[in-house]
Amino acid sequence: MNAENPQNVQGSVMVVGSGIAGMQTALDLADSGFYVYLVEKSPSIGGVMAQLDKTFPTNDCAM
Amino acid sequence: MSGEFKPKIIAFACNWCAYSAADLAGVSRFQYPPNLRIIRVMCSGRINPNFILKGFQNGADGVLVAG
Amino acid sequence: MVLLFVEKPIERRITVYIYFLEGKMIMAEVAIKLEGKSKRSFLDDIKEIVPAGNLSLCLTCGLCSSGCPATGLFDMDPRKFLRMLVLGMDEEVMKSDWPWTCTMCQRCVYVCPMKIDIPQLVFNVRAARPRDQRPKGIRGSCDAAVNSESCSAMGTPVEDFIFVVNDVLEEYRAAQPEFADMVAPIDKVGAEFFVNQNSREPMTEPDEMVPLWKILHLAGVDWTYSSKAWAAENYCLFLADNENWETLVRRKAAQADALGVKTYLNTE
Amino acid sequence: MQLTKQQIDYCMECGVCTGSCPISQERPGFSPRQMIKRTLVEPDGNILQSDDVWACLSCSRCSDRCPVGIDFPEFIRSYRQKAKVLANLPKESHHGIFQTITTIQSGTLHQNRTAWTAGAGTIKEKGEYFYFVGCAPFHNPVFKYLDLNVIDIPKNILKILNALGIEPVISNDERCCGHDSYWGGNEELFAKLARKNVETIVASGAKTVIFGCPEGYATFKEHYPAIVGDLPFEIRHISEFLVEKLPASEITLKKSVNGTVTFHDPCRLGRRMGMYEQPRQLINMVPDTVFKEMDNNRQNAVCCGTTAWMECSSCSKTMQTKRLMEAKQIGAQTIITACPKCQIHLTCAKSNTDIDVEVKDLYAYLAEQL
Amino acid sequence: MKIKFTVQDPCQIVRKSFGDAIAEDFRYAIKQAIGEENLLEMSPNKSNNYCCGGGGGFLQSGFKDQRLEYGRIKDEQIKASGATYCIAGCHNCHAQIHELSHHFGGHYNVVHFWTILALSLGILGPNERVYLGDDLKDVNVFHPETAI
Amino acid sequence: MDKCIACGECAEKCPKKVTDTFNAGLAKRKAIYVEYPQAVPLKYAIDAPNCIYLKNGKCGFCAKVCPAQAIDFEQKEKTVRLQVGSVILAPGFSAFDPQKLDTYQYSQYQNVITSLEMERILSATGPYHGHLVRPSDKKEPSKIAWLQCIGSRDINRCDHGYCSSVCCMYAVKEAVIAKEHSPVALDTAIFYMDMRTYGKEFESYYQRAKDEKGVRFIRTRVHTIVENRETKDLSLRYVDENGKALEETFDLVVLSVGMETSKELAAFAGRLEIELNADNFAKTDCFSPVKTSRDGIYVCGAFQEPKDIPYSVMEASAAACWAEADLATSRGTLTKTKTFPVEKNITDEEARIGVFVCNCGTNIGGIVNVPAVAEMARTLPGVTYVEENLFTCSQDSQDKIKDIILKKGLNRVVVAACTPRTHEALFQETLRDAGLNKYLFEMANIRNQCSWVHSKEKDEATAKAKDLVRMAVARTRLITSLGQPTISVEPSALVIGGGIAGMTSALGLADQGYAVHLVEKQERLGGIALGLLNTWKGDNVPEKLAEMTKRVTTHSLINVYTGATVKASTGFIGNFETTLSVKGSDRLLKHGAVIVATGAQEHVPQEYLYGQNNRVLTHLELDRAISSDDPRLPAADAVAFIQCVGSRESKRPYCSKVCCTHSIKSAVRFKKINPEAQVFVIYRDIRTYGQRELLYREAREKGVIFIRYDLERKPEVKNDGDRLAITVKDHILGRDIEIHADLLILAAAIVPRDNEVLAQMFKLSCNSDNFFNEAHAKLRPVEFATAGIFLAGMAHYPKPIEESIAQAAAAASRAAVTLSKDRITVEGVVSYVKEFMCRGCGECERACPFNAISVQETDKAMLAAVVKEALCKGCGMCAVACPTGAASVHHFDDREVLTMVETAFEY
Repeated sequence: MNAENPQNVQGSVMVVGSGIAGMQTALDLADSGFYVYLVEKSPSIGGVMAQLDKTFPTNDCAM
Repeated sequence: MSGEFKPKIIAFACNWCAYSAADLAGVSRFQYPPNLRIIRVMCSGRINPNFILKGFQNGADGVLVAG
Repeated sequence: MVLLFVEKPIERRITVYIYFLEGKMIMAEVAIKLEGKSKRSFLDDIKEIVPAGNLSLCLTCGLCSSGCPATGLFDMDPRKFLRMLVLGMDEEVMKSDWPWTCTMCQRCVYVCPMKIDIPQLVFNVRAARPRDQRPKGIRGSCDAAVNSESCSAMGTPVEDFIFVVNDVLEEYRAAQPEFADMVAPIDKVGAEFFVNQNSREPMTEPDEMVPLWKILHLAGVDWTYSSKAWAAENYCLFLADNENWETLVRRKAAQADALGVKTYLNTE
Repeated sequence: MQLTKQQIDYCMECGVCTGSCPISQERPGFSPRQMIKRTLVEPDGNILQSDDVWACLSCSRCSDRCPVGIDFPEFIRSYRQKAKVLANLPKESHHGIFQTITTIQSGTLHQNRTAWTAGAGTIKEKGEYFYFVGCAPFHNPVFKYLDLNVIDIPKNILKILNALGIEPVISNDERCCGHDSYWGGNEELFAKLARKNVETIVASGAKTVIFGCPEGYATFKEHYPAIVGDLPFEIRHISEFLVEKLPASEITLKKSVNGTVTFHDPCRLGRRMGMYEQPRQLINMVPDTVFKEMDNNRQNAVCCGTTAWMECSSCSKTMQTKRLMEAKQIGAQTIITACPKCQIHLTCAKSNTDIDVEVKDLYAYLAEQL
Repeated sequence: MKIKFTVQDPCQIVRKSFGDAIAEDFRYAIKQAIGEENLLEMSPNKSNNYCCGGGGGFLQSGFKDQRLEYGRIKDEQIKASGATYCIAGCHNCHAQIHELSHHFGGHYNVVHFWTILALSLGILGPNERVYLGDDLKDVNVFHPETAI
Repeated sequence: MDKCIACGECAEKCPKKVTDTFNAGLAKRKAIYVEYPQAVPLKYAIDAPNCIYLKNGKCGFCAKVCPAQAIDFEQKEKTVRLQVGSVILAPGFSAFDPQKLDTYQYSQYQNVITSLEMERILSATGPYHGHLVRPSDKKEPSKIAWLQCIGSRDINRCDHGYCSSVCCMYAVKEAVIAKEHSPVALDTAIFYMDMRTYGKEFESYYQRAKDEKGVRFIRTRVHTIVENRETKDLSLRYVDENGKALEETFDLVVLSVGMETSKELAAFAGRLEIELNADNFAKTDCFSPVKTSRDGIYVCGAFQEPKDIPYSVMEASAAACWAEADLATSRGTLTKTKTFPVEKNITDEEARIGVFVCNCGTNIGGIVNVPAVAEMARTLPGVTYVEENLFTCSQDSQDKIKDIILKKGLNRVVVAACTPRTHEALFQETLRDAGLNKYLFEMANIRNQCSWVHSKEKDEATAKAKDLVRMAVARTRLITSLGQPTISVEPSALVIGGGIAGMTSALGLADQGYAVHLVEKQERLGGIALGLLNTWKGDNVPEKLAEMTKRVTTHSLINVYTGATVKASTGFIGNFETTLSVKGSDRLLKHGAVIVATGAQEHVPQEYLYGQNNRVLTHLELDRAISSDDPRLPAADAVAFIQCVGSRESKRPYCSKVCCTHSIKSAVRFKKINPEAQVFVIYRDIRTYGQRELLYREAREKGVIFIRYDLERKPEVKNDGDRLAITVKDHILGRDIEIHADLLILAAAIVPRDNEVLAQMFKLSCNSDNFFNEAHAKLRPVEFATAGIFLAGMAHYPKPIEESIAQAAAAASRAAVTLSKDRITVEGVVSYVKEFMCRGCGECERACPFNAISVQETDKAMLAAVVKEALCKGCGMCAVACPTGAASVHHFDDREVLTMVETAFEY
């Protein structure tokens, strides 16, 4: 990042973690014109939410 | 005709849940009888009663709406 | 294989409270009145004594009471006990006999999420009762120990102890030739181990002392009793009589030092 | 090839048909005269590709007035069969559920169409009278959303018949009368149904078949003989039957509490069967009835807007709204219908306008006063 | 030997002082004496063991009813373990558990750790067997003639 | 990885079984695996530490059986250097490991499980396929207990003083779901300290669980679990609130484990040089809740503080918003857009369908007789080309399909292969590359829904595959090109409400370069925060608010309208037109998005002598008294707080969320000013979730006394001469306590403003408590169901400043997704209405869940329904509701669906 010289600002963001938060932030950034590197240590994305059965308070399926 | 009754079943499946559940059944290699035909719709709200009756009219023994 | 427990005297600052006590506490439907500035209470003192065990941290979660075998005795439990202290109901707590049912087993503090040292509070509450109103049994044992050269809660005189030990030893040496050279030395200077003895055995069940002797003998341990301050028990601790408790500990330690033993072997 | 009952080449191009056609008034470009004329020029021409072939209500207002007696509805019906072959299909209302139900009924379907009689009255399995109920048991669930219990119509008829001491046969094996498939250009299906129905009625031993629904009555009377020959039983419409039986019975009717009422002639009962007066007589049997005619009554009555569950459109709605307004304008509080479909269509239109006219079935009007 | 033992962890030396490590040492010694297969654990045990109710001066405080009530859990635990002997490593435990067995009709015996150690070493004389049950009274008796 | 087709042959053959961490250790998986069948990406991975080949160079079965040659043992860890403008940390949390709690014997007793294991047991994809059984003997339990606060709110056994925020709610949920799963009348009991159901709709869920589902809630904690050696049942001893000791036996005990930051993560934070707080969570402050101590690095989710899904999602978007603002000048510099050839018009062409049947290696071809299927396809009307592929999805097949479309003049394509859910987009792109409209494509699912599920019945599977292909072809004959209309976007937003949330949203958008119209009803910006003193972390609210207000009013892209209300609004996403009434005169604005941030207000209590005795104050009045140096405050010797005044009662069943923290913060303040003062908090449940728990602890440490009351017996307040007398029953002693207080502070509820007006204007919905309803409680917490309209702050639900700010920044980020585009492309699968057929009855309007269809007056003064394609999601509810057939859906009209019914069974 270079606040003084806006020309040098990189239009890309690294997102560490691909749980529900990581995915949402990556989507927002990519959808509004930024290149995103989504970094995840396990072989698939989704985080803990994928392990959950249902979510409160709506009892929606977490998958 | 073999003695066993094998009902013909038509299923209307919501793209977002039931259809993906049927895909998942495949991924998990669950086995079920091969007499089911799945028709994908974008929402189970798309199914009107006539779709179901048409299924029967066309020889189905059962119609499943899943969504 | 022998269990070792080395007792270390711990410095504690003790505040003594004098309260007048009459009869038992009655749990009446009388409102607890809390107003204005609180007078000095356990609450304040505890903060100074054991900051880590700050009782006002209590979440009233019930873990202590769920695990305490004394829950329900005298219609009390650790949580209620703590709660009364939090609310400044010191006098009522003092009247209750519940603190005397606590064995200081520490199951409560073992799990307390706030690590509140309830046994320590119990000790303080016990200590706050006028000495003459503490349970007679314990007080008697403490007094007896303090007044006895043996430090024995049963007041066993030194001579009696020496006699019993020697008598039993001789009897066994004679009857069981394999142990003819078994010893039960008293006041042996420079022995490896200083072994103390609960007064109950020499007084009432002398034969029960023998297995330990035999084991020590077989193990080839160099040990000794002391003729003075040999008693293992210390009821003054339970009486929350710190002064006398300390006195007894010091006397036992002094005796051990006097005999020049290396290790104090506590059988208690 | 028999094209129509009366050859369309008699047409004098006078335009009475188009002038009297309620569809022509609302649907741009729809003209019976034009259709006939174009067909004369090119018999298998663009009429077969056009939506217009499905728009006709077969209300018979045109044919009723045609100076040369051309049966325009019959002309259109025959062309519908051809259009279907060319995959020119009608826009079926309610997603075609009624067409499907009809088709299913032509097979070996086990129906339960008498459940509604429980608590409503007494019926028999065999007997002199056969009450041909019609589609009401199927209409009922579909039109719940209009707060309409279509099943009340047969219930009321059964109640009146029972009051007259008649315990009719009502059969689970009854099929659709085939009216809609006939007018929808599906003669094959129609023939299947006709045969099944006649078989069922004959099996019941009935001598007289009573119809509540004008469509069933007209269909049996006009079109069944072509399929099954002369019917081995008598055909009666409930209104003529009651006009005959009620006065002779011991039944006394209570006073009307419906204010001013008017009557909407069903096309099948009126123009096609000529039964104009019997319903009016029935209405007037109720003491204190204040009856007023709408401007368009009897032969001039305007159709309720939809036929054979197809082509319901903004045009239908306009017709229905106009009809309700007509009733309103003469000061009627209640418009009495004698056909379940008229009642459904007018109720539907009413539900999304603010015209304050009650739509009531004739037999409910009678049964209320029993 | 088919007699089953359980062990009472003394609060003082386990939970309050040396934790599970000393409890394990204690068990090692006991298993040597009685055979591993004969040790039945109470649960909970070791650092989370229930106090017997004999400590803290309770034995001398005079509140006998309360003390026995306190010990009810211990009594139930011993019974639930299925053992007929409870090995105590502490005087107070010994006294309290002895009383509990009697009071609640548990018919289990309580023995000092070193009594059982001596027994296993074959050096336990007849007079030292006050707390042994009938089944062990005559086991390995050392110099039976010394009985009084 | 690109080569893997996820056929699963490798895992089938892999000889090494490994504990399945995804199933919380309840099951086994292979050393080559996908985490779970729905995993994205759906590619098999080698668990290197467990792979036999990688350890001793032998085995390699997987590589031998892989039909796609996708296995490469030579892959090595690589270090990649990335040049990025910003970093967002969303690494999540670790679940507390309860092994060290010897009183619960988690590792020894099989039927003592963690809540995460319970989730897997309940899950249909879990180790028992959603069948509720216990691990020891796979028997269905009839009694389950949940123990709360395992690894939370404990400074003795785990050094986690904080509250993990989510466990209460998930335990309630698990109990409810378990009851639903159980074939028997399952007895469920939750042992807890404070039931922290503070979120939106949480309290009513809790009440329903208690009253309707019969979940037992027992306010105490269990000291020890004892296992029955034979039955493996678990006995719990606990003492109830009256002090009565009870013992109960359960079949299964669930430990509600809390969240923590793993050591590795803490070390990672150290390498990044961002500061962590004492509990190892990323340090942030209330006014910049997603900003770490290092510029340009943001944090979201449970790494910041334990939190639930919606708040994690909010923070995620908030972090995106601030990163976007930092990088606004380089927006779009690194992203690329693909271009496609001009689409061919096929309207008047006969159907020329190409059918591609995939073998999917042996996945399909091994079971289904693919040549027979292809042969049958050739006979179908409209089909002009048929081909079999080994892998239809491979890149070379795509090139070939493109080629054939052009060469053979195909105008529709059917692929018989796996599932459209994963592969439709790929083939559609191929069609677009070949100049065909993407909707001229259809898939027949002959793998997931045929060969895989009928692997033992090859003939039937072949017959079914034929049917599926015939159905697909029949449908394909009817499908047509669909337009994907684009709509222009007005790159500005209307923000309604000038409180903290509204201002945050406005700044979030303006800092990214979008014009903002900020509307505030009052004359002054600031909203309810104008009355607040400090946040619970100690930030000075008036100072921060002044700073924020100054930035807003001086920002060149923000137009502030004070004393203004929204009068009317029309339009849809990208194109709204709104009339404001500004100090009596109207002003018309055009904007592309709306953010509703109208806030909430403090309830006026009707009890506890409020309004009758001036010693009784609400929270806001207390803060005002403090800032105006009210002399009564330092003089007060005894102060009492009463919680839940107007909240959690039948009339207002929700929890107001912020009051516990505010009361405790104020209580601490009283104690700080005058340590001798007696301060009482009379509460129902203390809900200091997350790190607010530390504040609760501080209050207790300082001697604040907490007394719990039940709704059935609320405290009584009387005048007592100059003071107040408050009587409340102590929850532990069961005796009345009489408090003589100089001041009584009421934790008055947070109540919604009059949201009805805006709800009607923008067709938004409110919940039963009258707070606005978000589109989805979990995944879309800052948007309305209506596209282009977003929600932030207390208009959504009571919440503290940091959450309002996060949600407001999130709303800005979500709005920016729309505003950043010149035009928005709408999906082609949308509804349409044949105007002539429409009766204007409005059944469609009533049925539509998205407000995308409405009845309007036509040119001919008739009523007819009109579809707003921008809002339509193509669900077809309107088509079903329509009685005449006027409304229908492109791509799924009645005929397109029914033709499949008609062709389903022809064998």
